[in-house]
Amino acid sequence: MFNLADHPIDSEQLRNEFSAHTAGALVVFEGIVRDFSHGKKVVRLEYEATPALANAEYELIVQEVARQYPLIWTRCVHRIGVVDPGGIAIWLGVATAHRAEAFDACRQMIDQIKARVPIWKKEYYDDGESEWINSP
Amino acid sequence: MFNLADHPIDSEQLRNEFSAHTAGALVVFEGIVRDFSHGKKVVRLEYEATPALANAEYELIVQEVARQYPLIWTRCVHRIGVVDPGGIAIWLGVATAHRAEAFDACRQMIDQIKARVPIWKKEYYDDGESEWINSP
Amino acid sequence: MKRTVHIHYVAMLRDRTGSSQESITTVAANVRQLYSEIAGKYEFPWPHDAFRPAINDTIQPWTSAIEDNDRVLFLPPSSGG
Amino acid sequence: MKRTVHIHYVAMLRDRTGSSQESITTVAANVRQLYSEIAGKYEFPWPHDAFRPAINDTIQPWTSAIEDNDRVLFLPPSSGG
Repeated sequence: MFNLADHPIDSEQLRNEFSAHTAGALVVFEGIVRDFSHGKKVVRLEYEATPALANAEYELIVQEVARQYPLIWTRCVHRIGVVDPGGIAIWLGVATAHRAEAFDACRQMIDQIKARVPIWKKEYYDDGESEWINSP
Repeated sequence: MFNLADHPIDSEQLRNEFSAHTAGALVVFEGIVRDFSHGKKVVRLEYEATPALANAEYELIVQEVARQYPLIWTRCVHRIGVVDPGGIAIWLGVATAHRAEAFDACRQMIDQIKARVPIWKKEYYDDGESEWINSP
Repeated sequence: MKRTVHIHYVAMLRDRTGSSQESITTVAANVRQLYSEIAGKYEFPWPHDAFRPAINDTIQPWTSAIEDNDRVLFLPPSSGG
Repeated sequence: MKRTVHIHYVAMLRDRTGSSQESITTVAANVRQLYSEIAGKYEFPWPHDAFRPAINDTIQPWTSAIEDNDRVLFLPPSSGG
Protein backbone atom coordinates (compact mmCIF):
# COMPACT_ATOMS: atom_id res chain seq x y z
CA MET A 1 0.00 0.00 0.00
CA PHE A 2 1.15 3.46 -0.90
CA ASN A 3 0.07 6.92 0.06
CA LEU A 4 1.14 10.50 -0.05
CA ALA A 5 1.12 12.38 3.25
CA ASP A 6 0.93 16.13 3.72
CA HIS A 7 1.87 15.78 7.39
CA PRO A 8 5.02 14.40 9.09
CA ILE A 9 5.58 10.68 8.56
CA ASP A 10 5.13 8.60 11.71
CA SER A 11 7.66 5.73 11.51
CA GLU A 12 6.26 4.10 14.59
CA GLN A 13 2.72 3.93 13.31
CA LEU A 14 3.87 2.52 9.96
CA ARG A 15 6.05 -0.08 11.67
CA ASN A 16 3.10 -1.13 13.77
CA GLU A 17 1.00 -1.83 10.70
CA PHE A 18 3.29 -4.83 10.22
CA SER A 19 2.68 -8.18 11.82
CA ALA A 20 3.12 -11.48 10.01
CA HIS A 21 4.36 -14.64 11.66
CA THR A 22 5.55 -16.04 8.35
CA ALA A 23 8.00 -13.16 7.86
CA GLY A 24 11.48 -13.55 9.30
CA ALA A 25 12.92 -10.29 8.01
CA LEU A 26 11.72 -6.72 7.88
CA VAL A 27 13.84 -4.09 6.16
CA VAL A 28 12.81 -0.46 6.49
CA PHE A 29 14.29 2.37 4.47
CA GLU A 30 13.78 5.96 5.51
CA GLY A 31 14.90 8.78 3.26
CA ILE A 32 15.66 11.83 5.34
CA VAL A 33 16.04 15.42 4.17
CA ARG A 34 19.65 16.48 4.44
CA ASP A 35 20.62 20.01 5.33
CA PHE A 36 23.20 20.22 2.57
CA SER A 37 22.76 19.58 -1.16
CA HIS A 38 24.43 20.69 -4.39
CA GLY A 39 26.99 22.59 -2.35
CA LYS A 40 24.40 24.72 -0.57
CA LYS A 41 22.66 24.80 2.77
CA VAL A 42 19.09 23.53 2.39
CA VAL A 43 16.50 25.35 4.45
CA ARG A 44 13.52 23.31 3.27
CA LEU A 45 12.17 21.06 0.53
CA GLU A 46 8.85 21.04 -1.15
CA TYR A 47 7.44 17.83 -2.62
CA GLU A 48 4.69 17.70 -5.20
CA ALA A 49 3.06 14.60 -6.66
CA THR A 50 0.13 13.40 -8.72
CA PRO A 51 -1.68 10.96 -6.42
CA ALA A 52 -3.44 8.68 -8.92
CA LEU A 53 -0.39 8.38 -11.16
CA ALA A 54 1.94 7.90 -8.18
CA ASN A 55 -0.25 5.14 -6.80
CA ALA A 56 -0.49 3.37 -10.12
CA GLU A 57 3.27 3.49 -10.69
CA TYR A 58 3.95 2.23 -7.16
CA GLU A 59 1.61 -0.72 -7.72
CA LEU A 60 3.41 -1.57 -10.96
CA ILE A 61 6.70 -1.56 -9.10
CA VAL A 62 5.34 -3.85 -6.36
CA GLN A 63 4.09 -6.26 -9.02
CA GLU A 64 7.47 -6.29 -10.77
CA VAL A 65 9.41 -6.82 -7.55
CA ALA A 66 6.96 -9.50 -6.38
CA ARG A 67 7.79 -11.53 -9.48
CA GLN A 68 11.41 -11.69 -8.30
CA TYR A 69 11.06 -11.93 -4.52
CA PRO A 70 8.39 -13.56 -2.34
CA LEU A 71 7.10 -10.39 -0.71
CA ILE A 72 5.02 -10.86 2.41
CA TRP A 73 4.36 -7.21 3.19
CA THR A 74 5.20 -3.83 1.71
CA ARG A 75 4.23 -0.34 2.79
CA CYS A 76 5.29 3.05 1.54
CA VAL A 77 4.47 6.62 2.41
CA HIS A 78 5.95 9.65 0.66
CA ARG A 79 5.67 13.21 1.88
CA ILE A 80 4.20 16.03 -0.12
CA GLY A 81 4.38 19.70 0.84
CA VAL A 82 7.09 21.36 2.88
CA VAL A 83 9.66 19.16 4.66
CA ASP A 84 12.43 20.59 6.80
CA PRO A 85 15.94 19.11 7.10
CA GLY A 86 15.83 16.08 9.37
CA GLY A 87 12.29 15.27 8.26
CA ILE A 88 11.37 11.93 6.71
CA ALA A 89 10.70 12.22 2.96
CA ILE A 90 9.89 8.55 2.39
CA TRP A 91 9.26 5.46 4.51
CA LEU A 92 9.43 2.07 2.82
CA GLY A 93 9.05 -1.25 4.62
CA VAL A 94 9.47 -4.68 3.04
CA ALA A 95 8.99 -8.01 4.82
CA THR A 96 9.93 -11.43 3.49
CA ALA A 97 10.70 -14.84 4.95
CA HIS A 98 14.49 -14.41 4.79
CA ARG A 99 16.81 -11.47 5.12
CA ALA A 100 18.69 -11.50 1.80
CA GLU A 101 15.50 -11.12 -0.21
CA ALA A 102 14.20 -8.41 2.15
CA PHE A 103 17.32 -6.30 1.55
CA ASP A 104 17.29 -6.94 -2.21
CA ALA A 105 13.58 -6.27 -2.63
CA CYS A 106 13.63 -3.12 -0.48
CA ARG A 107 16.59 -1.74 -2.36
CA GLN A 108 15.11 -2.49 -5.75
CA MET A 109 11.83 -0.90 -4.71
CA ILE A 110 13.39 2.33 -3.46
CA ASP A 111 15.53 2.60 -6.60
CA GLN A 112 12.47 2.15 -8.81
CA ILE A 113 10.31 4.46 -6.71
CA LYS A 114 12.87 7.24 -6.95
CA ALA A 115 13.27 6.74 -10.70
CA ARG A 116 9.66 6.29 -11.70
CA VAL A 117 7.00 7.40 -9.24
CA PRO A 118 5.86 10.88 -10.29
CA ILE A 119 6.98 12.98 -7.36
CA TRP A 120 9.00 16.19 -7.68
CA LYS A 121 11.26 17.90 -5.23
CA LYS A 122 12.13 21.57 -5.04
CA GLU A 123 15.05 22.55 -2.84
CA TYR A 124 15.14 25.95 -1.13
CA TYR A 125 18.57 27.21 -0.11
CA ASP A 126 19.74 29.69 2.48
CA ASP A 127 20.84 32.13 -0.25
CA GLY A 128 17.20 32.56 -1.26
CA GLU A 129 17.53 30.46 -4.42
CA SER A 130 15.43 27.39 -5.17
CA GLU A 131 15.65 24.59 -7.69
CA TRP A 132 13.57 21.73 -9.05
CA ILE A 133 15.74 18.63 -8.71
CA ASN A 134 16.27 16.55 -11.88
CA SER A 135 14.77 19.37 -13.93
CA PRO A 136 15.31 18.57 -17.62
CA MET B 1 25.91 0.89 20.55
CA PHE B 2 24.89 -2.66 21.28
CA ASN B 3 22.96 -4.30 24.04
CA LEU B 4 21.24 -7.51 24.95
CA ALA B 5 17.64 -7.22 26.12
CA ASP B 6 15.75 -9.71 28.23
CA HIS B 7 12.44 -7.96 27.46
CA PRO B 8 10.60 -7.34 24.17
CA ILE B 9 12.43 -5.05 21.75
CA ASP B 10 10.74 -1.69 21.26
CA SER B 11 11.32 -0.71 17.60
CA GLU B 12 9.80 2.70 18.14
CA GLN B 13 12.05 3.63 21.01
CA LEU B 14 15.14 2.50 19.12
CA ARG B 15 14.09 4.41 16.00
CA ASN B 16 13.64 7.51 18.11
CA GLU B 17 17.21 7.33 19.36
CA PHE B 18 18.17 8.37 15.85
CA SER B 19 18.37 11.98 14.74
CA ALA B 20 21.14 13.35 12.57
CA HIS B 21 20.66 16.05 9.97
CA THR B 22 23.72 14.92 8.04
CA ALA B 23 22.19 11.49 7.39
CA GLY B 24 20.04 11.08 4.31
CA ALA B 25 19.37 7.37 4.67
CA LEU B 26 18.36 5.11 7.53
CA VAL B 27 18.09 1.37 6.95
CA VAL B 28 16.62 -0.75 9.72
CA PHE B 29 16.72 -4.53 9.78
CA GLU B 30 14.48 -6.48 12.12
CA GLY B 31 14.91 -10.21 12.48
CA ILE B 32 11.62 -11.75 13.51
CA VAL B 33 11.00 -15.20 14.97
CA ARG B 34 9.23 -17.36 12.41
CA ASP B 35 6.69 -19.95 13.43
CA PHE B 36 8.17 -22.58 11.14
CA SER B 37 11.76 -23.83 10.98
CA HIS B 38 13.55 -27.01 9.91
CA GLY B 39 10.22 -28.45 8.81
CA LYS B 40 8.62 -28.07 12.23
CA LYS B 41 6.26 -25.70 13.96
CA VAL B 42 8.21 -23.48 16.35
CA VAL B 43 6.49 -22.72 19.64
CA ARG B 44 9.26 -20.55 21.07
CA LEU B 45 12.95 -19.71 20.91
CA GLU B 46 15.42 -19.18 23.64
CA TYR B 47 18.46 -16.96 23.13
CA GLU B 48 21.55 -17.02 25.25
CA ALA B 49 24.60 -14.76 24.99
CA THR B 50 27.76 -13.71 26.76
CA PRO B 51 27.37 -9.95 27.20
CA ALA B 52 30.99 -8.78 27.41
CA LEU B 53 32.09 -10.97 24.50
CA ALA B 54 29.05 -10.05 22.43
CA ASN B 55 29.68 -6.36 22.99
CA ALA B 56 33.34 -6.65 22.09
CA GLU B 57 32.60 -8.58 18.89
CA TYR B 58 29.92 -6.10 17.87
CA GLU B 59 32.33 -3.20 18.34
CA LEU B 60 34.91 -4.97 16.17
CA ILE B 61 32.30 -5.38 13.45
CA VAL B 62 31.34 -1.69 13.62
CA GLN B 63 35.00 -0.73 13.30
CA GLU B 64 35.46 -3.01 10.29
CA VAL B 65 32.33 -1.76 8.53
CA ALA B 66 33.20 1.87 9.33
CA ARG B 67 36.43 1.44 7.40
CA GLN B 68 34.39 0.68 4.28
CA TYR B 69 31.35 2.94 4.68
CA PRO B 70 30.99 6.40 6.25
CA LEU B 71 28.67 5.40 9.08
CA ILE B 72 26.82 8.22 10.81
CA TRP B 73 24.84 6.14 13.29
CA THR B 74 24.45 2.49 14.24
CA ARG B 75 22.37 0.83 16.90
CA CYS B 76 21.71 -2.80 17.67
CA VAL B 77 19.73 -4.70 20.26
CA HIS B 78 19.51 -8.48 20.43
CA ARG B 79 17.06 -10.42 22.56
CA ILE B 80 18.07 -12.96 25.15
CA GLY B 81 15.67 -15.30 26.91
CA VAL B 82 12.38 -16.62 25.56
CA VAL B 83 10.99 -15.12 22.35
CA ASP B 84 7.70 -16.24 20.83
CA PRO B 85 6.97 -16.42 17.10
CA GLY B 86 6.35 -12.93 15.76
CA GLY B 87 8.72 -11.43 18.32
CA ILE B 88 11.72 -9.34 17.31
CA ALA B 89 15.01 -11.20 17.82
CA ILE B 90 17.28 -8.41 16.59
CA TRP B 91 16.94 -4.75 15.68
CA LEU B 92 19.75 -3.13 13.69
CA GLY B 93 19.71 0.44 12.42
CA VAL B 94 22.36 2.04 10.20
CA ALA B 95 22.36 5.65 9.01
CA THR B 96 24.63 7.15 6.36
CA ALA B 97 24.56 10.14 4.04
CA HIS B 98 23.35 8.17 1.01
CA ARG B 99 21.13 5.15 0.55
CA ALA B 100 23.41 2.70 -1.28
CA GLU B 101 25.94 2.71 1.54
CA ALA B 102 23.20 2.42 4.19
CA PHE B 103 21.88 -0.77 2.56
CA ASP B 104 25.38 -2.20 2.04
CA ALA B 105 26.59 -1.38 5.54
CA CYS B 106 23.43 -2.67 7.24
CA ARG B 107 23.56 -5.90 5.31
CA GLN B 108 27.23 -6.46 5.99
CA MET B 109 26.69 -5.75 9.66
CA ILE B 110 23.79 -8.18 10.06
CA ASP B 111 25.71 -10.89 8.18
CA GLN B 112 28.72 -10.40 10.44
CA ILE B 113 26.63 -10.18 13.60
CA LYS B 114 24.91 -13.45 12.82
CA ALA B 115 28.19 -15.16 11.99
CA ARG B 116 30.34 -13.84 14.80
CA VAL B 117 28.59 -12.31 17.79
CA PRO B 118 28.41 -14.99 20.49
CA ILE B 119 24.66 -15.52 20.75
CA TRP B 120 22.99 -18.93 20.66
CA LYS B 121 19.48 -19.91 19.73
CA LYS B 122 17.53 -22.93 20.87
CA GLU B 123 14.35 -23.74 18.99
CA TYR B 124 11.44 -25.45 20.76
CA TYR B 125 8.97 -27.30 18.52
CA ASP B 126 5.37 -28.32 18.95
CA ASP B 127 6.37 -32.00 19.06
CA GLY B 128 8.17 -31.37 22.35
CA GLU B 129 11.64 -31.53 20.81
CA SER B 130 14.21 -28.73 21.00
CA GLU B 131 17.45 -28.03 19.22
CA TRP B 132 20.45 -25.69 19.45
CA ILE B 133 20.78 -24.08 16.04
CA ASN B 134 24.19 -24.37 14.34
CA SER B 135 25.24 -26.90 16.93
CA PRO B 136 28.55 -28.42 15.83
CA MET C 1 -11.16 18.51 -35.69
CA LYS C 2 -11.06 20.60 -32.55
CA ARG C 3 -10.97 19.15 -29.06
CA THR C 4 -11.04 20.69 -25.63
CA VAL C 5 -8.38 19.26 -23.29
CA HIS C 6 -7.55 20.02 -19.69
CA ILE C 7 -3.83 20.39 -19.13
CA HIS C 8 -2.41 20.18 -15.61
CA TYR C 9 0.99 21.73 -15.02
CA VAL C 10 3.29 20.43 -12.28
CA ALA C 11 6.67 21.43 -10.89
CA MET C 12 8.79 23.53 -13.29
CA LEU C 13 5.97 23.50 -15.84
CA ARG C 14 3.68 25.22 -13.38
CA ASP C 15 6.40 27.72 -12.55
CA ARG C 16 6.93 28.39 -16.27
CA THR C 17 3.28 28.68 -17.30
CA GLY C 18 2.22 30.44 -14.12
CA SER C 19 -0.81 28.20 -13.73
CA SER C 20 -1.56 24.71 -12.51
CA GLN C 21 -4.33 23.99 -14.97
CA GLU C 22 -5.79 25.33 -18.17
CA SER C 23 -8.40 24.10 -20.63
CA ILE C 24 -7.61 24.72 -24.25
CA THR C 25 -9.20 24.01 -27.59
CA THR C 26 -6.70 22.42 -29.95
CA VAL C 27 -6.36 20.75 -33.33
CA ALA C 28 -3.54 18.56 -32.00
CA ALA C 29 -4.32 14.91 -32.79
CA ASN C 30 -1.91 13.34 -30.35
CA VAL C 31 -0.17 14.25 -27.15
CA ARG C 32 3.13 14.91 -28.92
CA GLN C 33 1.47 17.59 -31.06
CA LEU C 34 -0.22 19.00 -28.02
CA TYR C 35 3.13 19.36 -26.26
CA SER C 36 4.55 21.24 -29.28
CA GLU C 37 1.65 23.64 -29.21
CA ILE C 38 2.05 24.32 -25.49
CA ALA C 39 5.84 24.46 -25.71
CA GLY C 40 5.52 27.12 -28.43
CA LYS C 41 2.98 29.12 -26.48
CA TYR C 42 5.11 29.29 -23.30
CA GLU C 43 8.52 29.03 -24.97
CA PHE C 44 9.48 25.90 -23.04
CA PRO C 45 13.25 25.31 -23.17
CA TRP C 46 12.70 21.54 -22.87
CA PRO C 47 12.34 18.90 -25.61
CA HIS C 48 9.18 16.78 -25.37
CA ASP C 49 11.11 13.66 -24.45
CA ALA C 50 12.26 15.20 -21.19
CA PHE C 51 8.75 14.34 -20.02
CA ARG C 52 6.38 11.38 -19.89
CA PRO C 53 2.85 12.21 -21.03
CA ALA C 54 -0.13 11.04 -18.99
CA ILE C 55 -3.70 11.03 -20.24
CA ASN C 56 -6.54 10.62 -17.76
CA ASP C 57 -4.16 9.44 -15.03
CA THR C 58 -2.38 6.84 -17.13
CA ILE C 59 1.11 7.16 -18.54
CA GLN C 60 0.87 6.85 -22.35
CA PRO C 61 3.16 6.92 -25.39
CA TRP C 62 3.72 10.26 -27.13
CA THR C 63 1.81 8.97 -30.16
CA SER C 64 -1.40 8.54 -28.16
CA ALA C 65 -4.42 10.25 -29.65
CA ILE C 66 -6.19 12.82 -27.54
CA GLU C 67 -9.94 12.88 -27.17
CA ASP C 68 -12.32 15.62 -26.28
CA ASN C 69 -12.24 16.36 -22.54
CA ASP C 70 -9.02 14.46 -21.87
CA ARG C 71 -7.01 15.42 -18.81
CA VAL C 72 -3.34 15.69 -19.82
CA LEU C 73 -0.14 15.97 -17.79
CA PHE C 74 3.49 16.15 -18.80
CA LEU C 75 5.48 14.39 -16.10
CA PRO C 76 8.99 15.76 -15.46
CA PRO C 77 11.74 13.35 -14.39
CA SER C 78 10.94 12.02 -10.92
CA SER C 79 12.90 13.33 -7.96
CA GLY C 80 11.12 11.76 -5.02
CA GLY C 81 12.76 10.02 -2.09
CA MET D 1 52.16 -26.73 37.45
CA LYS D 2 48.58 -26.73 38.58
CA ARG D 3 46.16 -23.88 37.96
CA THR D 4 42.60 -23.27 39.02
CA VAL D 5 40.39 -22.09 36.17
CA HIS D 6 36.73 -21.17 36.05
CA ILE D 7 34.95 -22.69 33.08
CA HIS D 8 31.61 -21.30 31.97
CA TYR D 9 29.42 -23.56 29.87
CA VAL D 10 26.91 -22.12 27.40
CA ALA D 11 24.27 -23.57 25.10
CA MET D 12 24.81 -27.26 24.21
CA LEU D 13 27.87 -27.37 26.45
CA ARG D 14 25.76 -26.45 29.45
CA ASP D 15 23.16 -29.03 28.44
CA ARG D 16 25.92 -31.67 28.11
CA THR D 17 27.79 -30.90 31.33
CA GLY D 18 24.66 -30.17 33.31
CA SER D 19 26.17 -27.03 34.79
CA SER D 20 26.80 -23.46 33.73
CA GLN D 21 30.05 -23.06 35.58
CA GLU D 22 32.69 -25.08 37.31
CA SER D 23 36.08 -24.35 38.79
CA ILE D 24 38.70 -27.01 38.21
CA THR D 25 42.34 -27.53 39.01
CA THR D 26 44.25 -28.55 35.93
CA VAL D 27 47.74 -29.16 34.59
CA ALA D 28 46.64 -28.00 31.12
CA ALA D 29 49.08 -25.36 29.89
CA ASN D 30 46.93 -23.90 27.16
CA VAL D 31 43.28 -23.65 26.31
CA ARG D 32 43.52 -26.43 23.72
CA GLN D 33 44.72 -28.86 26.38
CA LEU D 34 42.02 -27.66 28.74
CA TYR D 35 39.37 -28.43 26.14
CA SER D 36 40.74 -31.96 25.71
CA GLU D 37 40.56 -32.54 29.43
CA ILE D 38 36.96 -31.31 29.64
CA ALA D 39 35.93 -33.08 26.45
CA GLY D 40 37.25 -36.35 27.90
CA LYS D 41 35.54 -35.82 31.24
CA TYR D 42 32.10 -35.20 29.71
CA GLU D 43 32.58 -37.26 26.54
CA PHE D 44 31.96 -34.33 24.23
CA PRO D 45 31.16 -35.49 20.68
CA TRP D 46 32.65 -32.26 19.27
CA PRO D 47 36.20 -31.53 18.06
CA HIS D 48 37.84 -28.50 19.70
CA ASP D 49 37.76 -26.49 16.50
CA ALA D 50 33.98 -26.46 16.51
CA PHE D 51 34.41 -23.76 19.16
CA ARG D 52 36.25 -20.49 19.68
CA PRO D 53 37.95 -20.24 23.07
CA ALA D 54 37.61 -17.09 25.15
CA ILE D 55 39.78 -16.25 28.12
CA ASN D 56 38.70 -13.49 30.51
CA ASP D 57 36.12 -12.18 28.03
CA THR D 58 38.46 -12.05 25.05
CA ILE D 59 38.47 -14.45 22.12
CA GLN D 60 41.91 -16.07 21.95
CA PRO D 61 43.80 -18.60 19.83
CA TRP D 62 43.73 -22.23 20.95
CA THR D 63 47.45 -22.04 21.74
CA SER D 64 46.89 -19.37 24.41
CA ALA D 65 48.38 -20.19 27.80
CA ILE D 66 46.03 -20.30 30.74
CA GLU D 67 46.84 -18.65 34.01
CA ASP D 68 45.67 -19.26 37.51
CA ASN D 69 42.13 -17.92 38.03
CA ASP D 70 41.35 -17.49 34.34
CA ARG D 71 37.73 -17.47 33.28
CA VAL D 72 37.36 -19.69 30.22
CA LEU D 73 34.52 -20.18 27.74
CA PHE D 74 34.21 -22.34 24.67
CA LEU D 75 32.01 -20.43 22.23
CA PRO D 76 29.84 -22.59 19.96
CA PRO D 77 29.05 -21.36 16.43
CA SER D 78 26.89 -18.25 16.66
CA SER D 79 23.21 -18.54 15.84
CA GLY D 80 21.90 -15.12 16.75
CA GLY D 81 19.63 -12.99 14.64
